[in-house]
This record gives sequence, C-alpha cells and structure tokens, in this order.
Amino acid sequence: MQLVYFAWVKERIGKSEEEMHLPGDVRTVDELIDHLISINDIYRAALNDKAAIRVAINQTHVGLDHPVTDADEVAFFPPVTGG
Amino acid sequence: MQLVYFAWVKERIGKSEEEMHLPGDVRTVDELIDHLISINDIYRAALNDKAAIRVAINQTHVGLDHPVTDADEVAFFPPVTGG
Amino acid sequence: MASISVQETDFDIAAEIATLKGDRTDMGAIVTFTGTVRDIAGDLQAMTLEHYPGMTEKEIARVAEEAEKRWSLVECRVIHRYGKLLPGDNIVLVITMSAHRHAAFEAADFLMDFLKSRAPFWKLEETNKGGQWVDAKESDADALKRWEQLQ
Amino acid sequence: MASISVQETDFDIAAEIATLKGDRTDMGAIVTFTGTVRDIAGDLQAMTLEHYPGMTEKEIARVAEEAEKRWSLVECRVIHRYGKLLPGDNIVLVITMSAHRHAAFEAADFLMDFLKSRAPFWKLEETNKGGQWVDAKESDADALKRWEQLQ
Repeated sequence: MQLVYFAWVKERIGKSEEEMHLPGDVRTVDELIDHLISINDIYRAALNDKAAIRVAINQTHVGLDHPVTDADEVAFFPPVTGG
Repeated sequence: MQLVYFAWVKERIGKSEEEMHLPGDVRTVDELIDHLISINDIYRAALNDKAAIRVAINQTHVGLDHPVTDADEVAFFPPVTGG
Repeated sequence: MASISVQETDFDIAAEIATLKGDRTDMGAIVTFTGTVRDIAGDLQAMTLEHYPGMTEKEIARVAEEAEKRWSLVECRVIHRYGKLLPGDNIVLVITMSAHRHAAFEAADFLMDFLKSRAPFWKLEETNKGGQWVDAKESDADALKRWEQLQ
Repeated sequence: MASISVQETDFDIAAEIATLKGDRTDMGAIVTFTGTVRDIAGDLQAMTLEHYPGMTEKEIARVAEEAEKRWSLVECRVIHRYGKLLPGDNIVLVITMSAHRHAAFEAADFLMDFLKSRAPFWKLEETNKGGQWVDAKESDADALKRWEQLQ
C-alpha cells in the first residue's frame, strides 16, 4: 500500500509519501486511520480528527467506510481549497 | 418635437428622423401614435401594430400612457435585439 | 464607476482585463461574457447592428450602475459594438470584478439580460435572400423577470 | 472534449479563447472565470498552491465532462496553476462556450463550485507571521449543493 499526504497532514507526518504493509484485519479507510493512529503520536496528531481529514483511494474521493486493499494508493489530506 | 426611428420602423417610414409640431390635443404617446397613423398609410404601416412598437422619450424607455410635449425627442423602434 | 464603450472597433479581452484590474489585489473573481455573431442556419453573410447613439450609452450606464450597487462590484466594464460584423465576430463584452465569484457571475448574467432587453440595439441579418431584422426573443424578456423577482 | 491544464506558468485569456474558438461560428456565448490571489488583510506576501498530481487532472476532467453533457457546451477549457503565486496573480481560468448565454454562465459557475470543493488543491498563505494553510469554506460546500438539488 502506498500512502500519500498533502498540506498540513504532510507537514504533521513529516513526509509526503511512504510504503506500508496493510495489516490483514484492516478492511476500510476508517480502520486504516485507527491503525495509523495506534502506531505513534505523529500519526495521531495528523489523523486523529477524522472530521478534518479527506481521503482518496487511487485518486478518487472516498468516504470512511470505503474498502482498502494492499494494492491501493491511499491519500490523506485536509478539505481542498483550490480555485 | 423631434421624431426618430430605428430598424424596420425607420425603413417603413423612409427616414431616420424628422421635426414635427405636436398638435395641442395630443397628450400621450398613445395619442401621438394615433395622430401619426391618421396622417397617411406610411405611418400607418410603420406604427399600426402598437404591441410591436417600443417608445423612448428623451432617450428613456416609456409606456404608451407616458405624456409627450413639443420639446421632446420621441423615438419609435421595434423591441431591441442587441447583446 | 462602470466603464462603458459603444464602438465600431473590436476589443481585446486580455487588454481590457489588464486595464480594469491595474495592480489591485482586492478582487478574487473576474468574469467575462463575450457575445459573438452566431451563424445558426449556416447561411449568414453579415450582421449589421444599428443603435440609438446617446440613449445606448445612458441605458447601459444606468444598468451597470445598478449592477455595481446590487453586487458590490470592484470594477465593471461594458463594450458593445455596432456596424457591420461577420459570423464569429465579437458583439459585446461584459467584465465584472468582485471579491467573490458568485457576485461576479450573477452581475455579469444580470447585465447581459438587461442589455438584451433594454439597450437600444437592432440586428439586421444578411443572407443571400436579403436583409432580415432579428425578432426579439420571448426568452430574453422572461430572463429579465428573474431579477425583478429577486429584488 | 474539455481541455484541461494543470501548470505552474501563467495563462493568456485572449490566446486561450482564440485557440478554443478557432474559426467556429456556432457559438454565441463565451464566458470566462478568472480566479486571482486576493490579499484580504493587506499582509499577504505570497500564496503557494500544492496539488495532487494525477488526481487533479482526473478530477477536473471528470467534472468538465459532466458540465459539457449537462449544458451541451460547444467548448470547455480549465487551467489551474500550482506553485508560488503573488497577490493579484491568476490562479484558475475556466472558459465555457455555448450557443446560448445562460448555458455558458451556468456551466462556468458549476465548474468553479466543483473545483473549489473537489479538485485536490491546498492554499498556503505566507505573511510576515509565517505560513498558514487556508481553511475550506462552509459556503463552498453549500455552493456545491445547489447543483445536486437541480439534477
């Protein structure tokens, strides 16, 4: 699984992307965030406020209940502010 | 009174403007059109269909019941089609 | 204050925007509307726009002033051409600049609806069958009513 | 097919319109929206736009395609810049071309609402107090809902 981060999520995690193995018991975006938060305080500081985080899988916006697999590119970022 | 004509009103009347004395008993735009129609068939052909004619007095859109004086510039034209 | 031009010559959108904007940084949204000569049936040779000099400028200025007040525009520019135009040629340019995009969109939309139904211009279409004055569209009069209901 | 560019360089509205229009005469209405860097408090030094390469283009193309279908646009063009911009600089350009003006206005308005809420861009404002990520606006999410209700 490829994880990518943008804006203040990237700043808090301290990198723009990383490879990570998806644990077998993690099936949804919501569970993936819980898993990341459990790793250490850095992920916790970046992802703990789920209402402030948006997620894309393979470059498409998804909700927290969307399934995730080890072959996915999963992006975490704040609500977008372009235009 | 200065009369000015545009588009097919101008073509039917055969001129773009003319000076005319306003008869004393003509007080409104509606009465002015009736007066012009009574002059000859040229004015009648141009102005008879009042629903198809728009009027401006001193370069401001007005309705048929608007008063008219001998000092006015009165314009007759079809509904506008600019833009 | 809105800037109004009624002219025979063409206009350059980029130059008009640059002039209007200057070095201001208090606007976030610039909307332009350009109306062009459309050849609907494929047989249009030319279109001649007649107008009422004097009244045209007054009527456009009056409507632009109303738009500026209603949407608190930063800048507003209207250019309307007259004379002989060819298919594809520019007819009219409206530029609205505002802090916010919805104000700029609505003001430009409003200005076009009023220009279509209030500005004293008449279009003469020339085809190989001769000249034909364009009829006013019911839909343009209806479009105008939207803004009256909103007031 | 909509034409999409995500680029660091500035754009030239007049050149973009000319390219998009070519020698077509089947459009009567051209609407452009330009979003510029607004210095609201008077202390903005620069704005940096970060984006998600790949997803940005896909997301804009998807929305532009929907706009083209919904309003039967003749042409549609979106340019969105990224990187470091200064107050007054251009950020985004939307061009819609249609036979009729209301379609061109609505489609451009729709595209901007979707770009604001769906295209993966993030603005970092730099003042003498440091860098600050711009918060998403509630009003932009609300603006999006207008189009869902209309469907």
